[in-house]
Amino acid sequence: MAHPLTLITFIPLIGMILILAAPAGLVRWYKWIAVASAAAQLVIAAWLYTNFNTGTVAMQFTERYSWIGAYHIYYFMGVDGISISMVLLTALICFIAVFSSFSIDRAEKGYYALLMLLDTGMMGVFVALDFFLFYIFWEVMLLPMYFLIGIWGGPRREYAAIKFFLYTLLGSVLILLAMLALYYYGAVPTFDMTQLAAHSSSYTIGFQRIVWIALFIGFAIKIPAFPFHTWLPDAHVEAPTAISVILAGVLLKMGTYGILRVNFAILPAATHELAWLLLGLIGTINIVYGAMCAMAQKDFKKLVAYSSISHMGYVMLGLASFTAAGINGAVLQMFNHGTITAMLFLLVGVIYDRTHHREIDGFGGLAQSMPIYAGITGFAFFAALGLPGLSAFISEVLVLIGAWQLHPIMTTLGAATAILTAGYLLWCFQRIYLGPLNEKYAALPDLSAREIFMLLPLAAIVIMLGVYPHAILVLLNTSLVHLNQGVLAVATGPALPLH
Amino acid sequence: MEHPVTTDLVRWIVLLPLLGAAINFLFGATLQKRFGKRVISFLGCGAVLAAFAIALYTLFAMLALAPDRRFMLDDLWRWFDVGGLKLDIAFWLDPLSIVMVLIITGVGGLIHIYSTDYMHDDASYWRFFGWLNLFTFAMLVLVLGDNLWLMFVGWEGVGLCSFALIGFWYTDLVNTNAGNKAFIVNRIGDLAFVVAIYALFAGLGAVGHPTLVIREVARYAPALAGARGYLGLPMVTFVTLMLFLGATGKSAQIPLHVWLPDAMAGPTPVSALIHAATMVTAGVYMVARLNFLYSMAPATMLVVATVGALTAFLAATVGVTQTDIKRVLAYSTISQLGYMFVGVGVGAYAAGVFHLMTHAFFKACLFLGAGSVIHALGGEQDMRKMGALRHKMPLTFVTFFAATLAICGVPPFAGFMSKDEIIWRAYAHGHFVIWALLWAGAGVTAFYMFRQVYMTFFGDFRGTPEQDHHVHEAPSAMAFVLVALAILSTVGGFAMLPGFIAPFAPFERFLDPVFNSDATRQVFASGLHDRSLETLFAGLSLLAVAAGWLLADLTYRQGVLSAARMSEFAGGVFYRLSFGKYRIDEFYRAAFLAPYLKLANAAAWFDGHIIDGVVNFAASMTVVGAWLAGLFDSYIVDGLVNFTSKATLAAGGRLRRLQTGSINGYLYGILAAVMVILLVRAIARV
Amino acid sequence: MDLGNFASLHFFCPELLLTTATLLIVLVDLVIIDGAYLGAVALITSAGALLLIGVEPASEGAWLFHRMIVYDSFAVFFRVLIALAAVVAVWMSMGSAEVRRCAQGEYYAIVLASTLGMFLMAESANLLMAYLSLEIVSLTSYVLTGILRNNRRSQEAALKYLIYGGVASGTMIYGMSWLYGIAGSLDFVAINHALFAASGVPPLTVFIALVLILAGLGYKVASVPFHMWAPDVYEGAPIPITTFLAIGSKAAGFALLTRFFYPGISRLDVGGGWTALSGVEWPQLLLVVCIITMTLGNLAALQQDNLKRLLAYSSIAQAGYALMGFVLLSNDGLRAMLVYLFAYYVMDAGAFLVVMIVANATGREDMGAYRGLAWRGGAVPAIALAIFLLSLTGIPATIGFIGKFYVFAAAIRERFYVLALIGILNSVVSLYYYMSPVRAMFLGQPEEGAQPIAIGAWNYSLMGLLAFATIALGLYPPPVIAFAARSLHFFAGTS
Amino acid sequence: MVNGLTLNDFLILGLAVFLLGVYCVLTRRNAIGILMGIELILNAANINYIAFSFFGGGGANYDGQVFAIFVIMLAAAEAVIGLAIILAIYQNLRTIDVGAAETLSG
Repeated sequence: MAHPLTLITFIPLIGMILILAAPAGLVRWYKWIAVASAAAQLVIAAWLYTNFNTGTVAMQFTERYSWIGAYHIYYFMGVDGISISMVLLTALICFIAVFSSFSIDRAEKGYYALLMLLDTGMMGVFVALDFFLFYIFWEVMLLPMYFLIGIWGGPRREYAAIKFFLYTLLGSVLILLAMLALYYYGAVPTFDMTQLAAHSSSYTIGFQRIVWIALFIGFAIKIPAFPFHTWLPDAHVEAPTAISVILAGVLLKMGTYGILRVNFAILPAATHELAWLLLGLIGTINIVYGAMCAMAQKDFKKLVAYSSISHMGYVMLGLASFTAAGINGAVLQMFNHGTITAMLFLLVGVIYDRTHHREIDGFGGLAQSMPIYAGITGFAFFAALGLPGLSAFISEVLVLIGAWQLHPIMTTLGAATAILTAGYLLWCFQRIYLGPLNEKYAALPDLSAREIFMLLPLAAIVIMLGVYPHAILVLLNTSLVHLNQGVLAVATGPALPLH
Repeated sequence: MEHPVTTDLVRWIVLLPLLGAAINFLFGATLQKRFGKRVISFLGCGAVLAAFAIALYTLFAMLALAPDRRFMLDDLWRWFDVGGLKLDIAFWLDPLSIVMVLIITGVGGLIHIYSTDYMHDDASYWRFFGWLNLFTFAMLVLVLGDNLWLMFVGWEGVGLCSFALIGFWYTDLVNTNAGNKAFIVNRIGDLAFVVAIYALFAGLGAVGHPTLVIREVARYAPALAGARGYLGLPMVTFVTLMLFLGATGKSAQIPLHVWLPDAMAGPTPVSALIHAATMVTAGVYMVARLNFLYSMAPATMLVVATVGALTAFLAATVGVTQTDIKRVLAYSTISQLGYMFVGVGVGAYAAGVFHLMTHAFFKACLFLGAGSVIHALGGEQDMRKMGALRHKMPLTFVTFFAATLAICGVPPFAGFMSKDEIIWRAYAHGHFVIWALLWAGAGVTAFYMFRQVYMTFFGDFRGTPEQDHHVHEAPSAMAFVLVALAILSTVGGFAMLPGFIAPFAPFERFLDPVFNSDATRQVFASGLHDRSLETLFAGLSLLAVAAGWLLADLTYRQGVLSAARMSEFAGGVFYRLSFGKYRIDEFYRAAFLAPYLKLANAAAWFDGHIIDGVVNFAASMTVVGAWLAGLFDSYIVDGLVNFTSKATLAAGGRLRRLQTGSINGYLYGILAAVMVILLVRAIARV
Repeated sequence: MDLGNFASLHFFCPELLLTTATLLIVLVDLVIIDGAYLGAVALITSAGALLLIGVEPASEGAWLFHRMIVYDSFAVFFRVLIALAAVVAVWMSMGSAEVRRCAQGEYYAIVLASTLGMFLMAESANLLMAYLSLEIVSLTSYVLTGILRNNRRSQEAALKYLIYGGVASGTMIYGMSWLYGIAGSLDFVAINHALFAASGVPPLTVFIALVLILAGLGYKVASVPFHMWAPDVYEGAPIPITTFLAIGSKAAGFALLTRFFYPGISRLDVGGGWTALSGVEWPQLLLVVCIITMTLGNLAALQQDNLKRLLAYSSIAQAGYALMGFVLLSNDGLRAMLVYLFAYYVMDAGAFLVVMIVANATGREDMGAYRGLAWRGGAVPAIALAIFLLSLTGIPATIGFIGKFYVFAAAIRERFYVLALIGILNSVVSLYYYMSPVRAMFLGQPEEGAQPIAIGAWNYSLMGLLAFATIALGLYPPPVIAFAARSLHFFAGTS
Repeated sequence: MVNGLTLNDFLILGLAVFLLGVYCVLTRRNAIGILMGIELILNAANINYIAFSFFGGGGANYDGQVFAIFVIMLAAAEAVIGLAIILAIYQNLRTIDVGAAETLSG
């Protein structure tokens, strides 16, 4: 297949143009155009998966054309171990999000067009290898999110939308400054990430520290890391179900992907020096703090949002461990968190579509009126709390076993949070699904075929990766080990000064 | 351990129950609706019994092998291979695990059959068998797991199934609370288990052999002897201690035993299978399986033995005052598990495992007998409302009585061979205090067991008339299972006769290849082997049992001593302590749960208000220009929360007022600007 | 080479076309009553001027009219930009309800005269020509601002503009007189030689003269502190004229500012950097002016309700961003400024066009008119305005981002970190007020009784063109960059 | 040379007239008064130009005087347009007080 990456990135854009061109009112057309483009993406992603060469560290399926000669900017796309899993995840989550959008009943034309633009933006971020192109896709993805939350969201949507936009824009302008600094003060003026990584030794350590921190803040807002996370609960609570699925499923991974692709590859010395403090410590705070806040939430969706913060903390801890197991576990956790949280938000959507409210204490005993729904939610909850045999367990184990050598205290805290997670999830499950049936919801219809069609593939992947994680890990291993060695090679001081 | 026989039969032992569970979960409801419950029961029991058959077949295949080569490996596929951690999904069969498999599938199968009658009129019949099958699958994975992580998958898998089965009747919140409590307390234990694995992997990695496959860990364990661990403990001690802490969670030992009594909220077959025969013994199995590590850490061995003894004695004392028939058995289980831990704790691994097997037989029989009584009395569980059931339920009475004799350790029943062996080993290995606790425990066990028998089966019926009318003997399936288990309880003991009776202990010989690491052999050898002393101590323990029996007989059958007066003994403090379960539940709630909930609420409030306010401040840096003006009125009016966005807007507002609209004002602007520029330049020049 | 009057005409065709067209319109207007097609004449003329610039003989530079006018690639760039501005202004005027009510003949004649003045500003090589062209543009702008006969707002704006402009240009001439005294000549090249002559010049006097001159140039570019007039005039004047001021006269102002401050009183070094006169700290002064302009423009716009006034403050802020390129004292900075001005031209024209369309339909310019615009038939203008506003903010895939990217890249290259950081933070703040109309249009609910917006094909086509340009040049900017790079050549030929 | 006057005398005169013009512009509330102020500023510049042209070094340097002529011409043009606008405002507001015309603000 020629130019697979350009195709996979821009098919949704073509979909958008078709939708905009389509005559008004034909909602069915918009839906099937969106489904077709998402399906095409999925097919290409599958092709990429099968043809991906797991042995080499080099970029694969690369495309490189000159774009703006004056500033050495190239239209440079490629995939390696770090980004292939994210491409697969994005294709999958977008495909499912399109189906979950069928319940949108206002201005469908605008909705599906923006959804396709968002899809292009996200896919572009993961395949772009030219920093400028990466930045363009990074911001393009920002715009449809603002409108999708702002127009089709919940009651406080305007506040949540502008807050999301301001936070992420602030982050991205810092990335812009860092990008320019890297361009001007490197050995060779270029935006090509592979070149920047190759010449990473040309930056002085002082310069590396400043740029590293600026980049970290920019990416941390997206993860979201501890002090910058307050936009996530608002954005999630107000966003429609499909957008929450995409926001949690894919957007949060861009932060950690950025840290891997830019901070780790281009500024290895600073990474080795700062990672334990900024990534490790803040990651652990994320884990514990997220779990505690989740415990006290009254709104079901906010609880899931805070659980996302907690789970992304594991990814950060994994990155800060500088071990093959840790980093592999972190990237696998990014993938697993994507699938599991997507399931959780779909399940929240099911309840919200039927009852139009999300207070946990407002329900009770739903298992009796909706047994299948309760069953699948139970499965998703146990996947979320890292039940062994399911996918999240593998990634958490790898992260913690990797992080143990360097940060035994943080690892213990991370592992201890598994108890808190079990606490708030089971307590929430009990209040909604178990106990006496709340007569108000005695007659709720169980899951529709469409809803089941969305949930089953995710459940299958969660089981499959729990039993056979090698399928994804084999993709990641070579590149991540190479990246990790790159960082360790330039390590000067001990990774953890207080050890 | 070196060159196991590769086979692909073992996988079916594990996969059959999984298949049964999958079919039950996915199609159970429809099958039950269309073809009735027979199909479900056939599927559920069939899967486990088929696994039992295959297990038997592999047992004979193993016996055919030479004693020191009885190891089978069934490697399915690569699980993951990352950074030195190369693990497969593989099942390892050796004498220890075949014993456990036989118990799980054997006793489990019987309990499945028993459940077909017990749960017969329950609507979600299919869901019950689905979870039972899934439990059997998880327990088999735990027992057959080739590496520690696969064992942990089984470890938490059984935790999940126990959560689901305890809260089986989920419509009533008490059951779901019990389920949650069980799962979370187990998870606390699992935390220690997981930390131990990380430490072990790090330790082995440091000495150059990063692996978690159990047989490789056994091979490289001696290299860990000198390694420094954490918290100031040597590595081996730290790892084994943490693993044991995990075991206390799963096997309900002090301090993590609080969940087991509440777990009685589940249906009785569940209590029998999970909270008596199989799951709770997982901790004992784990210690036995990692005997080569434990033997290298004498400090941990001492801790294991002491905790075991303490649990045995204290749980027994609590059992004495309980009135709910299942809670008595629950505390009895905790107590008997204490005995097993003492067994493995002092180095008599074979004795510990043997007691585990015999306990599975008689405790399952006791629970199922109690189940039959509850079934007969339409769900009544309070012993004070029972009595004189021996006439109406002779078979249940006989099997219950046989199992009671077994648990008290009356020869020739199974309990005598296994429990007394442990009591003797405790003394033989020089732990006099532990021996004393166990010895006293044996007496108390006898007391509460016979108290239960007399209150339930003797005296006059204290229940309601229609209960009396409704009482009936156990239906055929339940009766068959009770009889089978009673026979096993009586005959089972002969598999390993105590030394002073006869040198006939095939069970011990069978398990020797598993416990043959030189550290284990060295610990085992260090104990006394004096035949005459052994007979003396057997007599002593029989004496304690007789005393207990007599006391129970006097108070509950003949009514010579009144139970009430005994409870006021020493101001009733002992009674209140025992009945209140030593207030441990309340202590945990006050010490850990309440403060944590308060902390969580504080975190959520902190997140919503302070972080939002402060971060907004940092995010909108526009304050620089209008700091003073904006600060003054907005701070007074709005307070910290929306301070920054207000300050920004105020800045804009203030600048607008400069635009007065009068042309003279504008012209002043030019003049002022020129003056300021010249002034600044003059100052800068100077 | 130094051409005489007649020889220079050869390079002066566009300006000649404009002059003849102005006179033609005035004459025709006297004869014919109904001047509907006069707009078309003006449009053809400005388009023709644009074509003529393209067709002109390529030459590396020449003095025209005995060194009054300089013809070089820098002048060509601005003449193209100004001609484009004229085309847009006239095109908008023909579609504007306000302009239809006033005398067509006078209106279009003065617009073309103003365009001519701007052309001359871009190519003046002499203090006198600079003043003359600046006055032509100013005077024509006063009249155009006040062209709405009995509209109080327009009259008041014109008066303010006149008085402010008069004082500012008066101050400028006074400053120029001092410079003339010091340098002894009005010609930029001669002034440059005199200033950099070995004997040296009194720095304080030169600085005062520059500050006074800056009053005039600053007023034209509407940079702080000479911006007071802009919000009121932008709000008062008819929208096409406001647009013409915002994109045309501001561009001409930048041309004159650059030609005066760079080839005029500083010297080009070999490495592409410029050195200013020692002791005359005008670069530091302009740096401060630039920072205040950006920040004040953005801050003041935060709470505007009238869209024209919001765009007025926004254009002040945009001038600040363009100044960022200007104060770096390097060719890179100037190239970035040129790219930014071109980007600013496209997006600002578009934004004002949509404001005009809404004003035509509803007669209102406040935020209320935009509430729920997207949902009551105005989806296309709503999307177009969103694109222009996002481009003004600097969101990628738009030409605004390319402009901002270059200006920040140049700032970082010259190690002006603080300036780059302030610029970046300003663009984040600007997001808030640029998003308020977008929020009103998309997220708000339409007020009851609000009728759908009707857009004539005439305005629709221009809007489509500008929106397409914003996105297309944003995605593929090399043509703009090449054009800016080529046109940074100041002719200071000796012969 | 001209009966004892030097360049500085003219520059001082020019500066004086300039400051008067600025003062007049700032204080007058009457639009026409402001226009007069502007005229004063322009003429101050003229004085400077002619002085520099006359006393300038080197040969006959008439640039200054040419500039002065143009300034006079443009001042006239400006006055015409100014008065026209003020007339228009007078018809609307019946006053030419600059203070009255302050609707545009904020």
